[in-house]
Amino acid sequence: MDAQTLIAQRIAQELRDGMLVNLGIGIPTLVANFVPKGMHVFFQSENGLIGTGPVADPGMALPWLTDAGGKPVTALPGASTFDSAMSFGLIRGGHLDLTVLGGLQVDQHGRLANWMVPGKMVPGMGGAMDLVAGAKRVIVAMQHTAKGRPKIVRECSLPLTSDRPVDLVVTELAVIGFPHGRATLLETMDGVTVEEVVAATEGDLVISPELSEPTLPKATSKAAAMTSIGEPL
Amino acid sequence: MDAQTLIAQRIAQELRDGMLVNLGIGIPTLVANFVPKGMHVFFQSENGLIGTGPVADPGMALPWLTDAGGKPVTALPGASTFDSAMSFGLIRGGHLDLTVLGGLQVDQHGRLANWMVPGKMVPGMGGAMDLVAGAKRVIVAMQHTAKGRPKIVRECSLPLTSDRPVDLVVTELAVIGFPHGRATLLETMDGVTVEEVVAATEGDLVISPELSEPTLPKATSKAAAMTSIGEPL
Amino acid sequence: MKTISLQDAAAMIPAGATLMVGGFMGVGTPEPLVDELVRQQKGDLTVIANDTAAPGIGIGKLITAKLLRRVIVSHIGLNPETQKQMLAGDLQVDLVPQGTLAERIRAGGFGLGGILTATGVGTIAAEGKQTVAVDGRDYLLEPALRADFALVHAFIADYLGNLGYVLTARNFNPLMAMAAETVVVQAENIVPVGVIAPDHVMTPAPVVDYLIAKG
Amino acid sequence: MKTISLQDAAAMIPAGATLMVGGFMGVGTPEPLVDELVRQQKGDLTVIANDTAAPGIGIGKLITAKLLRRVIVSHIGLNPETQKQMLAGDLQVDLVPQGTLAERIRAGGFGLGGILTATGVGTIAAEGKQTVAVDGRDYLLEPALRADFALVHAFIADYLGNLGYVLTARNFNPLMAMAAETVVVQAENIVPVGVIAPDHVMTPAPVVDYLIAKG
Repeated sequence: MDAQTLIAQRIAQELRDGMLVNLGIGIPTLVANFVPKGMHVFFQSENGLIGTGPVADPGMALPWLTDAGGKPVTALPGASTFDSAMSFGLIRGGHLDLTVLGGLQVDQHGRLANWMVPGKMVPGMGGAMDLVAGAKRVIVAMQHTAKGRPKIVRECSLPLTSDRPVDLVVTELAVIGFPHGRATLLETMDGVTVEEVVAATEGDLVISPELSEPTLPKATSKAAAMTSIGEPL
Repeated sequence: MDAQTLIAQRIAQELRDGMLVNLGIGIPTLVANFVPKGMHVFFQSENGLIGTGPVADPGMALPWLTDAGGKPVTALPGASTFDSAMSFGLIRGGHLDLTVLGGLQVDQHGRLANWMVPGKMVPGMGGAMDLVAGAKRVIVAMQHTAKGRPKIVRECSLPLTSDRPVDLVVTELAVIGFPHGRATLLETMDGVTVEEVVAATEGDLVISPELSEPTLPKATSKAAAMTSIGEPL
Repeated sequence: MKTISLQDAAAMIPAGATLMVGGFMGVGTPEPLVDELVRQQKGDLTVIANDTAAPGIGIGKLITAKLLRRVIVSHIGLNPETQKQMLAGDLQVDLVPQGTLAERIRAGGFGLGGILTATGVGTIAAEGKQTVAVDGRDYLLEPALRADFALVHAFIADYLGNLGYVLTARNFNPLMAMAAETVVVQAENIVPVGVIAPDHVMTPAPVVDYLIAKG
Repeated sequence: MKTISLQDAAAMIPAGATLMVGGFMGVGTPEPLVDELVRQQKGDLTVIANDTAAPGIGIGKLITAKLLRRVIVSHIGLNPETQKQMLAGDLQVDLVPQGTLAERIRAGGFGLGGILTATGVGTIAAEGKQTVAVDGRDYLLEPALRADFALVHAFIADYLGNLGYVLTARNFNPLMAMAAETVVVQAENIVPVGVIAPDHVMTPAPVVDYLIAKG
């Protein structure tokens, strides 16, 4: 299984019936492919749609029914549309149960940077700042490292998306949460050792005592006791 | 012609084609009866309707189509409905061309008190404060005096509705504006003398030099020169 | 979204709760839910609404039954009983300009801390409130409002909880449906999923918690 | 509301004007009006919009034609030409979080001085902005936005100017239709008065100044 699929599948296990969910572009979009059977999840597209369906069949696309990237999609029965103020009212007002976003960096307290690389890439924050500030739960889907360098870092060198910590980071190596504001290894992916995760992670990483009971069937438990790796916070 | 009809007819002359207008209860409501032929005016009901029509015929009333007093009305072709935030967005955002409201007192600078009599009548301000603060033009329709006492006063003894001065006060005696923040007699009603208006008015009253050219055909011009009656401001 | 009986919907609301109740002079108020609250004698309530309607109508029934401790409303003029209880000191009445009330509720539901409005500047409605200048003009800072429960009246609801309102019965309902921890809907008509066109949904299903099933 | 030709609508807009332009990645942008602005070479414009679309699409055409002095948008990532002009110093780009942008435009149209949002607190988006505490939580004070003209795309308009939008082409259009001195609408379909049900009107006629007549 490739890294992206692995990450998306694991995140899909966080879905619950009736949730309103917003998926960012890239790996997050793939999460929609792994909704458990029989579960009804509302997917919001921040350009003003709840009930986003798959891409339209050839010849059936409507130019006025698109995803946030402007690509034609379909709408499921029970869909609803609204203006941009309402769309972000849903996001900012605590109605959005979960957002899944890509990440450039996450600091050891869970703060995300994912919207710009000064001097290089300035696409604009789009809806990212609202999503992180407003969603009930924020999950970051990203590769654990980029060009061999950790993306979970002591301190973000890139501009933050929000000062509100994310809830979970899911990579091809591990699932990391931020209880009490401290990066905590909750699960390792199948065949990955704690040491490998620690080596690929910058800053402090607490090892959860519950690591022995991973929620992902294929994930491997590696440590039994709460252990702090690296310098204390 | 009774006082109320006289006032309503005069105010109707301020209507212009395409205006969005909100009428308060009482005398203001009567203005709708005197829209000039061929003119299209949008009447807003602040409970969420533009295009309010007359009362429904017997047996045709719908309990969910009402005016701001909760009475069943009809809707004209081209009507639109909206929620209360939108209704007051139209009012507060400068989209409402004209509001006509009743008044308890208006001070010599044009500031209106029309929503409460401390210790006696506390109905709540409803939409009055938003209407006066937000409408492009505010006209007060009221009797010139109450129990023999002037309602245009040096200073309001009753709580103000807004610190924004109204544009025009129309009574059964006169039409008074507030150019440069000073109560100014613009017109007298048919058969009314300037002296009568002055006697029934408290505070300073400037006599407009244009009083000789009343806009109401039946109104009588009484003074030709700008004269300040009462103490200087 | 779950369906619930009228009785269970009222039973879920504890005495002392803060309720937002849709409606404008009773038009667009979920009347059966109000009746059931009276029947179950749920007391000590705070109600946020446009007005207290009139005796025998909508929120007026809660007033007459003396179930309210406090109301936050823009108008009480057509309900003499409200004035009577207020003057007797039995009911706290907070009067808020109608447009400000609508925006404060919206802000609560849209995740805004509050709004800046010129309405009320220079009046007693400004007393005790922070004034903020933007581009040289003064505005009152009016904080967001939220409630424990929103009691919403809809004209049409589908099985998922998508809502549509009708004509002037819309008023505060869609705003309140966003601004409460628990949103309870009484709909005149309940229809299968897909019957309401996406563009005609006025409140999207995910914000609705309970839809009252037909008796 | 008056009808106007496409040519006259663009001619009415002076160089140097501030425009709000509806659309999200070009979806719901009044494309013929954009084309006509390019044809008439209206320059030195400021555009407030969600994004700068992509080359050859919507606002992207104004970018490519170098008609813009400044854009206030939430996203430019899919238009490399915007980035190029920005880096060359030919185009001022003010980036605003999308939800904040939507609310600032709404505030401009709804007569609010600004909004209080937690979005951007603790980030570079907060730089130079006033922070206001409400109930112990920090919010950024984001001022209202208005424009000289709003260029609005509607799916349906009646002869009076009542508007309806379709699916995801709604986005910023109804907000902008409230927030500009002059509102110009290009509608896919123009219908007689009464064809749009009152409950389905999304922008009421009185706020519309000009409806572009079919060519």
